[in-house]
Amino acid sequence: MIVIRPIEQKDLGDLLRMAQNAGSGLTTLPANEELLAAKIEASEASFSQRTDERHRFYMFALEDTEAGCIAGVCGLEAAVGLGDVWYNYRVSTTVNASSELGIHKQTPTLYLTNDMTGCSELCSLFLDADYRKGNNGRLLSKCRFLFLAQFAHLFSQKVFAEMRGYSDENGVSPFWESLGRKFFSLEFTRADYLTGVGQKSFIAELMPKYPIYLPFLSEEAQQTVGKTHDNTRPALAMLKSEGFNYNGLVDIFDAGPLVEAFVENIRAVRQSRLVTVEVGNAKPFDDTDRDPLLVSNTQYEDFRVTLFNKSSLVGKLLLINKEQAEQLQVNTGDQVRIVSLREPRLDAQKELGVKESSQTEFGVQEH
Amino acid sequence: MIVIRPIEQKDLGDLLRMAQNAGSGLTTLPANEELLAAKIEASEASFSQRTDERHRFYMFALEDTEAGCIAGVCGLEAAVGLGDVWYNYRVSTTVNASSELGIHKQTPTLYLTNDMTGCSELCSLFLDADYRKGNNGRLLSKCRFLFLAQFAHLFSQKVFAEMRGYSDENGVSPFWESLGRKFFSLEFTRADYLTGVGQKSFIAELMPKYPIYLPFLSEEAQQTVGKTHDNTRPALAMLKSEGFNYNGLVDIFDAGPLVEAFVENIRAVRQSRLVTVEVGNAKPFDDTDRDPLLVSNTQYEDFRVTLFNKSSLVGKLLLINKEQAEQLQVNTGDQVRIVSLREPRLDAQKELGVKESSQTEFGVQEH
Amino acid sequence: MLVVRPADHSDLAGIEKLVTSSEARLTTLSNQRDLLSQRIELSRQSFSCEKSVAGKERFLFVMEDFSLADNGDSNVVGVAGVDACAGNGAPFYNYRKDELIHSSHQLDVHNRVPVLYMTHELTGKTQLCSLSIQREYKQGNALELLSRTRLLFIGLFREFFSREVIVEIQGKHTEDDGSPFWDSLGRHFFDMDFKSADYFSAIKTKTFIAELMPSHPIYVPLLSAQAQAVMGKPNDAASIGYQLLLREGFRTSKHLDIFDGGPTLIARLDDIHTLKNCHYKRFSQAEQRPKGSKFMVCNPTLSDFRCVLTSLDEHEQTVELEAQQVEALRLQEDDRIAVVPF
Amino acid sequence: MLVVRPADHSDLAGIEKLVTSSEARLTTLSNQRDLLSQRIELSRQSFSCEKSVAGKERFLFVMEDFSLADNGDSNVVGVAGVDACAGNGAPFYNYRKDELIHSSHQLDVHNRVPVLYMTHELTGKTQLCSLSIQREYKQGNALELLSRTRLLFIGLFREFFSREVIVEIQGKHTEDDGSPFWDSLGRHFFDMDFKSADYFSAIKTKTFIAELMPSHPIYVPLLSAQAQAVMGKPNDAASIGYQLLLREGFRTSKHLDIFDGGPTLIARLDDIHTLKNCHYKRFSQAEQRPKGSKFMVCNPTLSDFRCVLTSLDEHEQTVELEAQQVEALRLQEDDRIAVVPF
Repeated sequence: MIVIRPIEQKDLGDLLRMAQNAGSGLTTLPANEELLAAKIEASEASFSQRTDERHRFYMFALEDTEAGCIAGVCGLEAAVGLGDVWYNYRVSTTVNASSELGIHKQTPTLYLTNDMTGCSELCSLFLDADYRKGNNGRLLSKCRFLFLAQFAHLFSQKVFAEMRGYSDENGVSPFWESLGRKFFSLEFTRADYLTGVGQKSFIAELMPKYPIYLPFLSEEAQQTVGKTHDNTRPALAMLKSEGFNYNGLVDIFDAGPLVEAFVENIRAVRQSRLVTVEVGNAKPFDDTDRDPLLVSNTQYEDFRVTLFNKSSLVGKLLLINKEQAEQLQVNTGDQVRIVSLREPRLDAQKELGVKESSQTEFGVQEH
Repeated sequence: MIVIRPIEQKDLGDLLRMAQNAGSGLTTLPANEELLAAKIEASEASFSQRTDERHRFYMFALEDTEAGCIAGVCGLEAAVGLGDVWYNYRVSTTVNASSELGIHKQTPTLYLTNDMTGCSELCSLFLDADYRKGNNGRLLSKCRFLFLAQFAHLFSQKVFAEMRGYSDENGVSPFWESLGRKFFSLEFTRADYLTGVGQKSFIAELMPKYPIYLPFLSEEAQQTVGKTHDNTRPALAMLKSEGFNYNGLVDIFDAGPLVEAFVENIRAVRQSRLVTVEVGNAKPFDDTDRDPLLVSNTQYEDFRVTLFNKSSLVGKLLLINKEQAEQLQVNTGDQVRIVSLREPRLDAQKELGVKESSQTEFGVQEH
Repeated sequence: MLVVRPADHSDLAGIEKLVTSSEARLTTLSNQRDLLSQRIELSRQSFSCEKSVAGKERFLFVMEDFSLADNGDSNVVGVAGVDACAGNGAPFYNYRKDELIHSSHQLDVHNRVPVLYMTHELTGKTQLCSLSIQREYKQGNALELLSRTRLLFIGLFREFFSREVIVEIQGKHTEDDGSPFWDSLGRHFFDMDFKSADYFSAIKTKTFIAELMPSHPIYVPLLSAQAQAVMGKPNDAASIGYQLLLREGFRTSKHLDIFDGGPTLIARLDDIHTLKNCHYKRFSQAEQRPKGSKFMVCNPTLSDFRCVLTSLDEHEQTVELEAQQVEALRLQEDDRIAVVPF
Repeated sequence: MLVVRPADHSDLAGIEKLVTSSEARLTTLSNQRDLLSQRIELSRQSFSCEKSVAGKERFLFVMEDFSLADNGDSNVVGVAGVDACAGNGAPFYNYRKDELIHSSHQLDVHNRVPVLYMTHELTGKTQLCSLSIQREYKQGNALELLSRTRLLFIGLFREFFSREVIVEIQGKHTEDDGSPFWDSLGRHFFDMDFKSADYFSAIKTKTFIAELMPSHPIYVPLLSAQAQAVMGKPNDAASIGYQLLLREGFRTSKHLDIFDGGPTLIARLDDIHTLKNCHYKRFSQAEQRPKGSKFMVCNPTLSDFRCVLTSLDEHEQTVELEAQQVEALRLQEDDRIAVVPF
């Protein structure tokens, strides 16, 4: 059975192995045992309420209870940029016009901004290649929305995710080559790594502070602003289908897009509701079901999420079996929060231009 | 009977009288006969498709057919900032932090931006004091949403309105006193007037171009950033109830908030639909109805909007009488676009925090 | 004999011919006849101290070669100007090249990043401008005489001028009159080629510059390699004049032309050799051709200002001048003259 | 007798006492004993040309009064420094006050708007710093001797120094050691009072300045009237030293201290009077007290550099010095001395 739970120190070995497989795109999951242990410790301190609310960092693990290992993780930051500084570029428009000469020229311009300061962040999503099938990817990513729905008071009104930016088949980011390299005098991967491990004062020291007129960058770099890495497109489509929007903010290193949503407007938050559990002889979950229910308990420290078939929901009751009750840590009469894993297909939505996310499976999404 | 129609040159006298009553808050409606005539001409050229699509400016008039005069106007700009330059300040956050010294300081910062360039604008709304009663205010303001819904291809995806900024009882804008005055060396009303009549090159010449750190302004000025004039609050509440949001952009002179929405997300656009007309002996509209239907024909050049009682809608038929048919310029079998004038009260909406707009009547709303 | 004197309306055709055929860029001197004519009139008003131009004097000099055959017109072979106040009442635009150090101990990175700031700080300083000379006169003494006569003039009438003098030198261009600096910078915002921008800047008010110029500082490392290479370098066509000014005590400043990135030279009046070495003498009519060291000699009155080259004995208090020279300088018996070694 | 000489470890207590009691702000000289000690060591290394400090020499001088009673310690009554390279390898921060003209023909508005740009352009220039003197010595010749000895030193050992010398002068403060400039500007971003910022800037690396300083240009008209009033004005406590440097040929530059808005003085080596008027002579032992004009006289060797005031006859090639002076200057028979009029 696949279940989502808070990560624990015993998962360190599994986590390290995953980080080593992840490569350089994942700023927030560096392959460094000490740092990963620190992240787990930060998550444990958050779930056990030892950390101040605004500085909490939650890490969820996808556990295969039969295999006895974790096969994926995802993170949720209560608020970014309160301890250190959170940077983005805002893609803005500069207009220069002279009516006398009949000239009207628009110039895209990048402004260094700290506007995401204080917002909550989805981050660190990684799923083992072997598990990139069925509903695992969606379960792992969307489990956080139920946590957000249940504990909204612990988060900012706005939540965002940074999507990995474009790089070519050799891992070269044209944006970095055309801008960052000239100021940082180091490789993209190293800059990315330092940021991931929280050593960010070099950004304040080396980053150009004045606005950057985009035409000064190479053609190629200009075209990658706000463009996501090919591998990240399915994840981006998934977030968009949940109501996330690109609003002109990009990563300062690779210009990958930042997508944001007000928590109350996220589909899985808005449509989620509480129902009561009844433990009995319900059938186990059939993972071939492409349209299951995402179900979480309502506990903070022992938060759990797993999937159920829609047929398990009968009126306002969710029928589950003993093993499921154990994994979810609930008993008959307890409340659970449920939501459809995917947005219900409605004609109305097609009209509004919302598309179902791509069928491609995804394993890495956020920076 | 009260009906909305495109403005015509014969309305110039009425319009001039209204502009003289409007005072200085209304940048886009200066009390200058020549300029008002030019605005009417621009509107006529737009409705008759003599102007290029992106440069069209539509002005709608509220006509009292019994009194034989117009008593209100409102405007709709297809796209701002394409001929001249459109300025706003963006309220952004600058974070300076030193972990070594344990300092973390957030500084609100104003960036001069042209980011609204190309967006459509709601503007120039003015209603005679005598007519500020019943549903007139809402009719006049919201008639534009049906025009947007019917002719969406002629507008930007995003539409916005600038709300008049805060000024005290003596008409003094603390924001202007603390910033604009120091650079423009002229009175607020004069700067406002020049902008209204399209003479904007002085902005490029005199405006400070570098970002402004808000703490450099007076306490009072800082507090008025994004704050609307008392008289404009009902209008702001109305737009918010239609789905407009403040997203950090403010007026460069008085720091009044700009509210924006994607056209497809505006309540009155999203909920509007087409029904068929049947002309018969329907009862005339009863203006004591607080929850009527907003109804427009589907014609571009002869666009008309008026109000009907909900009882006029029977299934997919709108039953109207001859006078109404004449005013709307429709016949039996024609399609009309309808939407509830106010958002239907639903429990669900209360949960999401959407509030009905204030009951106060409003006459002036946009800059 | 070469004489440098105030321009007059009768010089219009000659100046026009010069400007049209000039290989160097002359932003400050239009090739449009009516604008040229206005400019000459402004110069006349400046030399006659008219109230209307007070504080914005624009002096225009021509160099005439008396040895050329009389063709009815004046024999103008060079033209040069002095603006009392750069910008002439409007803002005077420059880039100022500053340097920021982006340094990180942690990474052991220490980058000196040049940045261009738009500035008007040279506005109001006295500016040498509009120098143009016939190609055949470029190699000899003529260019130096023409250019330095302006300095002598400034020294004699300091009350009109600021304490510092600037000169904008034409930047490096491509063979087809393009500018690598412009192509990498201004073109993005002005949406026109260099020639057009150059043309408009000569004939329009500065409003269009305020409207079209990028307002934020420019990081030099983001400009093209070609643009970076030409920044602050004088055009070959301007190099003789450039060299001459360096010898006069001018230094390169941190200011660049906003269009072509050409350098700006600056000098305090007190440091300019021509000003330091200028002194007054008396003259007498010479019996024969004067001998001695080469000197510039001028009529030091504002309205009759004239300058020629001559030879003289620097130890004598009285300078012998030929009749032709006395006439060219419009000197009366007992007039003082000002001289400076050439 | 006053002698200016390189600081040594034995001066630590004396310097500490001076710095602690100083009424003037001394960013470049900490009052922490271990940092002071490091600074003295650095100076020793600089005077002995150690490789480790090459290019970042920091020379520290003390002034000793030999006429004071021997108290066991050195009788340090003044201290002053020269940094070969401002910033000493790290960025050196200044505001540079530039001017933009906001001008509209249409409205007939013509505003000159001063703007402060952060700059590092003075980084690497030679800097006079750390001047502090006992209150009783301030009014006489002592301050001038101490300050100008550094200039003499720079002139004698130009190979260590840049072509221009700068001095940051303490800005105007309030009676309670606050700074109106700081309160209107830096305080918003550094989130601390002036004293703290001043303290940290003396003992920390520049990283915190890079992290906390506002990066965008500052419009002066938005600063408080008090801040604008003190910009570029020297503190009363620094005014004697300020005046002295102006007399030496220094000029005020467009640079301001980022903390208190105090002025910066700058001079090309060639323009500094002490350097221009310095020349070498021989000395002989005097039989009686020397007479003549007042001169500074020094031992012009790096390791034994010493300077005192004396009287001498400027027409004589050989200067008579008293035995006490010869000893204080550590001169050997036949040594050259350098002299400059006081």
